[in-house]
Amino acid sequence: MKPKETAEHYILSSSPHAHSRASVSRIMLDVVIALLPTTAAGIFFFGMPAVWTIAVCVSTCIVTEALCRIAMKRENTIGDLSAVVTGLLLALNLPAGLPLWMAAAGSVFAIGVAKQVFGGLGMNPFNPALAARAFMLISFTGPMTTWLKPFWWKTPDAVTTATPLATMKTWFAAEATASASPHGLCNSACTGVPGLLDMLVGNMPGCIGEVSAAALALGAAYLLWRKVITWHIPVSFIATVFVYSLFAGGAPATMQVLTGGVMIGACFMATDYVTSPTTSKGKLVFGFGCGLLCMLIRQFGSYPEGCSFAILIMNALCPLVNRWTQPKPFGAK
Amino acid sequence: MATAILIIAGIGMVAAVALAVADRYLSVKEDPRIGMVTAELPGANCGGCGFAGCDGYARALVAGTAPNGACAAGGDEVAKAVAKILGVEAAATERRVALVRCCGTRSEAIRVGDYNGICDCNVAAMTAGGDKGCTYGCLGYGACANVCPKGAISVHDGLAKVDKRLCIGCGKCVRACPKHIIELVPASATIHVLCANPDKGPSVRKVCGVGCMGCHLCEKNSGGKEAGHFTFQGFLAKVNYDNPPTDGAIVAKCPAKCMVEDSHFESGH
Amino acid sequence: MSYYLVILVGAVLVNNFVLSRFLGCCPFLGVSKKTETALGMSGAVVFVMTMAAAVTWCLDHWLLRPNDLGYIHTLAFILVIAALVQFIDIAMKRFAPPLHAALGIFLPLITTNCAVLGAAEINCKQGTGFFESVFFSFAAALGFGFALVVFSGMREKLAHANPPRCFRGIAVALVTGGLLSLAFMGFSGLVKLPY
Amino acid sequence: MKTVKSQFKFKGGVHPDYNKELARDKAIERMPVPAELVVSMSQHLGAPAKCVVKAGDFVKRGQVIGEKNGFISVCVRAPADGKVTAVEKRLGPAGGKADAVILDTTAKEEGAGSGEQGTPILPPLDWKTATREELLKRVEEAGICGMGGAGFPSAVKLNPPPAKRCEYLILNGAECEPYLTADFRLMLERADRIRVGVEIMRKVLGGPAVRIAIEANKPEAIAAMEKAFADIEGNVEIVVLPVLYPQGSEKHQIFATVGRVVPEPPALPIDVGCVVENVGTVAAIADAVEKGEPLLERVTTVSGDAVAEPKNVLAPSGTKYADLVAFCGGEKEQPAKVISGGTMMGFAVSTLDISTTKTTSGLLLLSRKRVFQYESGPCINCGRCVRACPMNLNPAEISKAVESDDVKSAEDAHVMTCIECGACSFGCPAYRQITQLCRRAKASIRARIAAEKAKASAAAEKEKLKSQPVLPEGATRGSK
Repeated sequence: MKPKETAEHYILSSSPHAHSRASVSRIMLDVVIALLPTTAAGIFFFGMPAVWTIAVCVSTCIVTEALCRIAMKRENTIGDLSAVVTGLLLALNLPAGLPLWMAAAGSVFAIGVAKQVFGGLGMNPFNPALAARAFMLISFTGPMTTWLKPFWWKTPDAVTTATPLATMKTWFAAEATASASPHGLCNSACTGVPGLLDMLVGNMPGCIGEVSAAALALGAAYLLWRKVITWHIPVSFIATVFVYSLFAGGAPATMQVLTGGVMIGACFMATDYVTSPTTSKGKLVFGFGCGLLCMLIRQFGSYPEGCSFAILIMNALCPLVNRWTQPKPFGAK
Repeated sequence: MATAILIIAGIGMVAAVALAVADRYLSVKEDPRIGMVTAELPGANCGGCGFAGCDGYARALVAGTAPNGACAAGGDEVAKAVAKILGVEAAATERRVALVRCCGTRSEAIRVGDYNGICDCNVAAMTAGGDKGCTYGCLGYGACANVCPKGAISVHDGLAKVDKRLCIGCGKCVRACPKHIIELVPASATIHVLCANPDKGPSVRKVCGVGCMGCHLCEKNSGGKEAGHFTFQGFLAKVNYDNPPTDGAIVAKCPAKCMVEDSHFESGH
Repeated sequence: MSYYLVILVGAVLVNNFVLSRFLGCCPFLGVSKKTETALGMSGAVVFVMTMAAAVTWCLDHWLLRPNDLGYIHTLAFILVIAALVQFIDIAMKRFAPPLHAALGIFLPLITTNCAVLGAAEINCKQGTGFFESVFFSFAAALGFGFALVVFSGMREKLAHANPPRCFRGIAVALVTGGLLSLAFMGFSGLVKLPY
Repeated sequence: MKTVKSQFKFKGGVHPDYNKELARDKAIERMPVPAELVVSMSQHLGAPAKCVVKAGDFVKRGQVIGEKNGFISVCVRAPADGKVTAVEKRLGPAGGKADAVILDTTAKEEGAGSGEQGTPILPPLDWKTATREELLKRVEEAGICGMGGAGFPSAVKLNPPPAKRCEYLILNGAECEPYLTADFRLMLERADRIRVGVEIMRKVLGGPAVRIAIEANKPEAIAAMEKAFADIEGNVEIVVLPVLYPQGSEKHQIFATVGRVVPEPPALPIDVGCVVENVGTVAAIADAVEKGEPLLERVTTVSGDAVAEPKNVLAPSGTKYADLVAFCGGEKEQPAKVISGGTMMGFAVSTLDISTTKTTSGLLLLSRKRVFQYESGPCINCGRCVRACPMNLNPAEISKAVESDDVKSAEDAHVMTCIECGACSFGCPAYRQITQLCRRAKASIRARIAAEKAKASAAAEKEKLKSQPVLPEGATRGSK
């Protein structure tokens, strides 16, 4: 008596029945591709320690993601490449030469605590890589602020050094209290400051991925061309930093932009979809907030670099920014 | 030591007098039920109900803007007490429970399309009328289960079933079902026809192995038309719940196998 | 002027009451599901903490210290704050119904809140002047409100998230709060607070 | 008469693959009347027509078989001679069931010499001499409704309330849906009919300015319209719109052509002085007036990579999809999806045993490689849907809210303004069913509003019955 089903059914779905064929994994792949120039630059300047850090971070992130999904009894999501992006971004935000177990611990924190606890991709309130970096900065302050010199193997007697940012910090501090002329101060502090060309190509101490502004700009241009990101956040972020440092004194504005995490932060960290606003207006506000907080921390805070904290705090504010920058519907009063 | 005790006591006295005076001369008259409800609530101010403290919840309850029973800390006891104060207790009537009038599981009722969409009957029904061959039957995407406040409805094998023991007869599922096949029936009724397809027998058979064909056998076996246990709509038998049949023997005699006795109905959980 | 700015920045960002001192965690978790409620709660906290600071300062400086009774200040403060909140509640309902409608429902929640008492305690311990104390409490309450509103925005977003079963509800909120606290550590050293 | 470029660009929109080359060069072909027609009583927006025939009746081509049933409704006429074999509920393309008349067109009524060809069904009118009322009545009698998709009764549209004046008559020739070429072919082949239709409508609407909106990817159509309208008098312009989906949406077309913004529902285009009508409808109005030919057939594009010969078919409404496909050479391969309408807003159907209506603009058979599957992946907040939404909504927030059963938030995010154009889902990299989630929210909001209305009217009823004065709420308060 049982009715027989026909061999093949048509697919029933709600419209639209056309798709642009964009996909999450393709977007993530684009981010990885955009990060390749700066990865290469980092390896070029810092050598094998950079390679090891990147390898450990990426592989640990992938493994952690897989284990978390198994523990949660949910489908495996390694294929969307988001764990690769997180691992790579985290590694690029670490100093080369960091003990590898620390890099691994940071990666576990990034995926395990900052991402999968909330249910995985799309749910995390904070950028996983930055949350992990903040966690590491507080837990392993010493190793996290010990920097390899570029081409350190050529000067075996002085392998580590201070970053230009730390130097700038002393500038701010000196300016605040100094009775001597700023010019004189500059001269005394200028020993640790790289030239403009060095800052552009990345020939200065710093995190693996943040030193080469040119490579980062190349990657950002690729992302803009692929329409993975829009211009709003990077431009408003960098412009805020630039304008602020023009008026605040201290280090020159170009140096504030080109050193430290501003470039990688503005182009790759703050533009993370999940933790940034969706509307153009919201993105402009978000970028402005990141730039302002970053400079406030740089000028007044106890950490030399405020970029990651600034973005994290703006991540927290993102829902409120979103709330107050909702688009007005077409035809609404 | 004595000064300390005196001062604390003094502060207490002053505060008490001030509050007493304030309460006497400044207090605003309000619905006394708010105070009564607040007294019944646990007073933990845990905020678990989604309101700012027990007082906020009490106000919302009295204003009728909050559902009773949101206080997890107080539980059923409190909910009952609150209901008593608010006078929302319905007069004692016959308990009614929801019944899904379909028994076409995936193996019995054919599907005519590969549905690729969100799991909700209402939108599935908007997509080519749903993927079930029988356009009257349960789609099994759980719109009813989603709205059930008691978790009494579960979907198995593409078919929603109500657990009679958990159902409180609120009727939310009745309104949620896009196919309008859920109805509230007396909990005491034991025999049900689980089909809603009024089409002729052959066209029902084309899409479902357990659909009612309107053969009237159930009516005949339960004492004929005069007994009035069944009504018919098109080629579909319906139980007359004002006068439901009680003889379980007719169930086995249903050639379409769409008639069930209570046990089936309760197996939802 | 700049001294008050330092107090403000210090209490709102650097030593945030919730995120750095971990005071007032109960309403921080309890009333942060919706931004509207969080805003109301913040208003109530600002109001009560400022009032409480003024009253407890007077109590401390005019009654307890002259009688050498500093050691019972905690007890006395709780008593006075509780009575004060009740009194404000009644008076507000009578004289400012709209304000009561906005803030009133939150008042009972903070009758014996540790943040309110904590601010009074800190003032007492530091022995600061009247205006300083009141301003500090006001700033601390602003900081509390800021953290609460930010957190409520995140929790509204979390309501649409899909965490693993064991982390649902308050667990994931606590993790978020922890990460928020981590982010706020970036502000450390922004100003050198006197306390 | 002049041709201008659109001055106004709306925000959002997407660029799907148009795939129009499959059928754009195929001239309109008339299909022989199939043996069986299933004529639905609900071919338009509004109340379904009331069926006035029963099984066993013989009907003539053009005879009224369903009467207009309410203000927003149109009549249904028999598309061919035949015998009514049954009147029963049949599944329509949108998934709803409606009464349908099943006609056997092979059966001949004994004795009666079936309708002589050439005799007009309704007396032809000269639009120049006919009055406005006569013309309106004719549009209504002819059963004409918008043929672009929604099927809004044309007679209602052409007769706006006296307080509202129509300043612009906009002809929708955008045809922004992928695959569809029916309107394009119509503009090429029946430009003269469109012109007559425009003159009739202009007369009925009291002489508004005319804007003919055509997307820039149809230069032949623009040329044909330029030729047909070359010597027309009055304020007539052809507006060339940039190629962008959903350019054919009423609200967006009004903005793109005349720069006016229709407010949120329940506002209608007439509230900003505009009437928009599809080119097919305009041609049908011309036929109804000049030739006395009611709306009995329409051009439907049968296309897709699983059809042997994609064609633009002129078929009687009520033709089964299976017959249409057979007329186009059958299936080239097993289709994985069959769509009634275009790929952006059309309805997927489960069977070819469904019939065309006055609004069926296309029938697409897509093979497996043209079909994608939705996934319910998590939203990554990329903002593509926000940028794509032509209504300037935030589809990401709406979809997330609906997924967690928070319809209230979706309503606060203006989900009721959504036009379901599908631009959000089209670009979603997580392949989320955003449009469907919006539909779900809209359905439940509509249900809630209906329930509230019912409750309110019930309460009002109750209030009337109560003769006793009700104790005011404050009366019990006070004593402590």
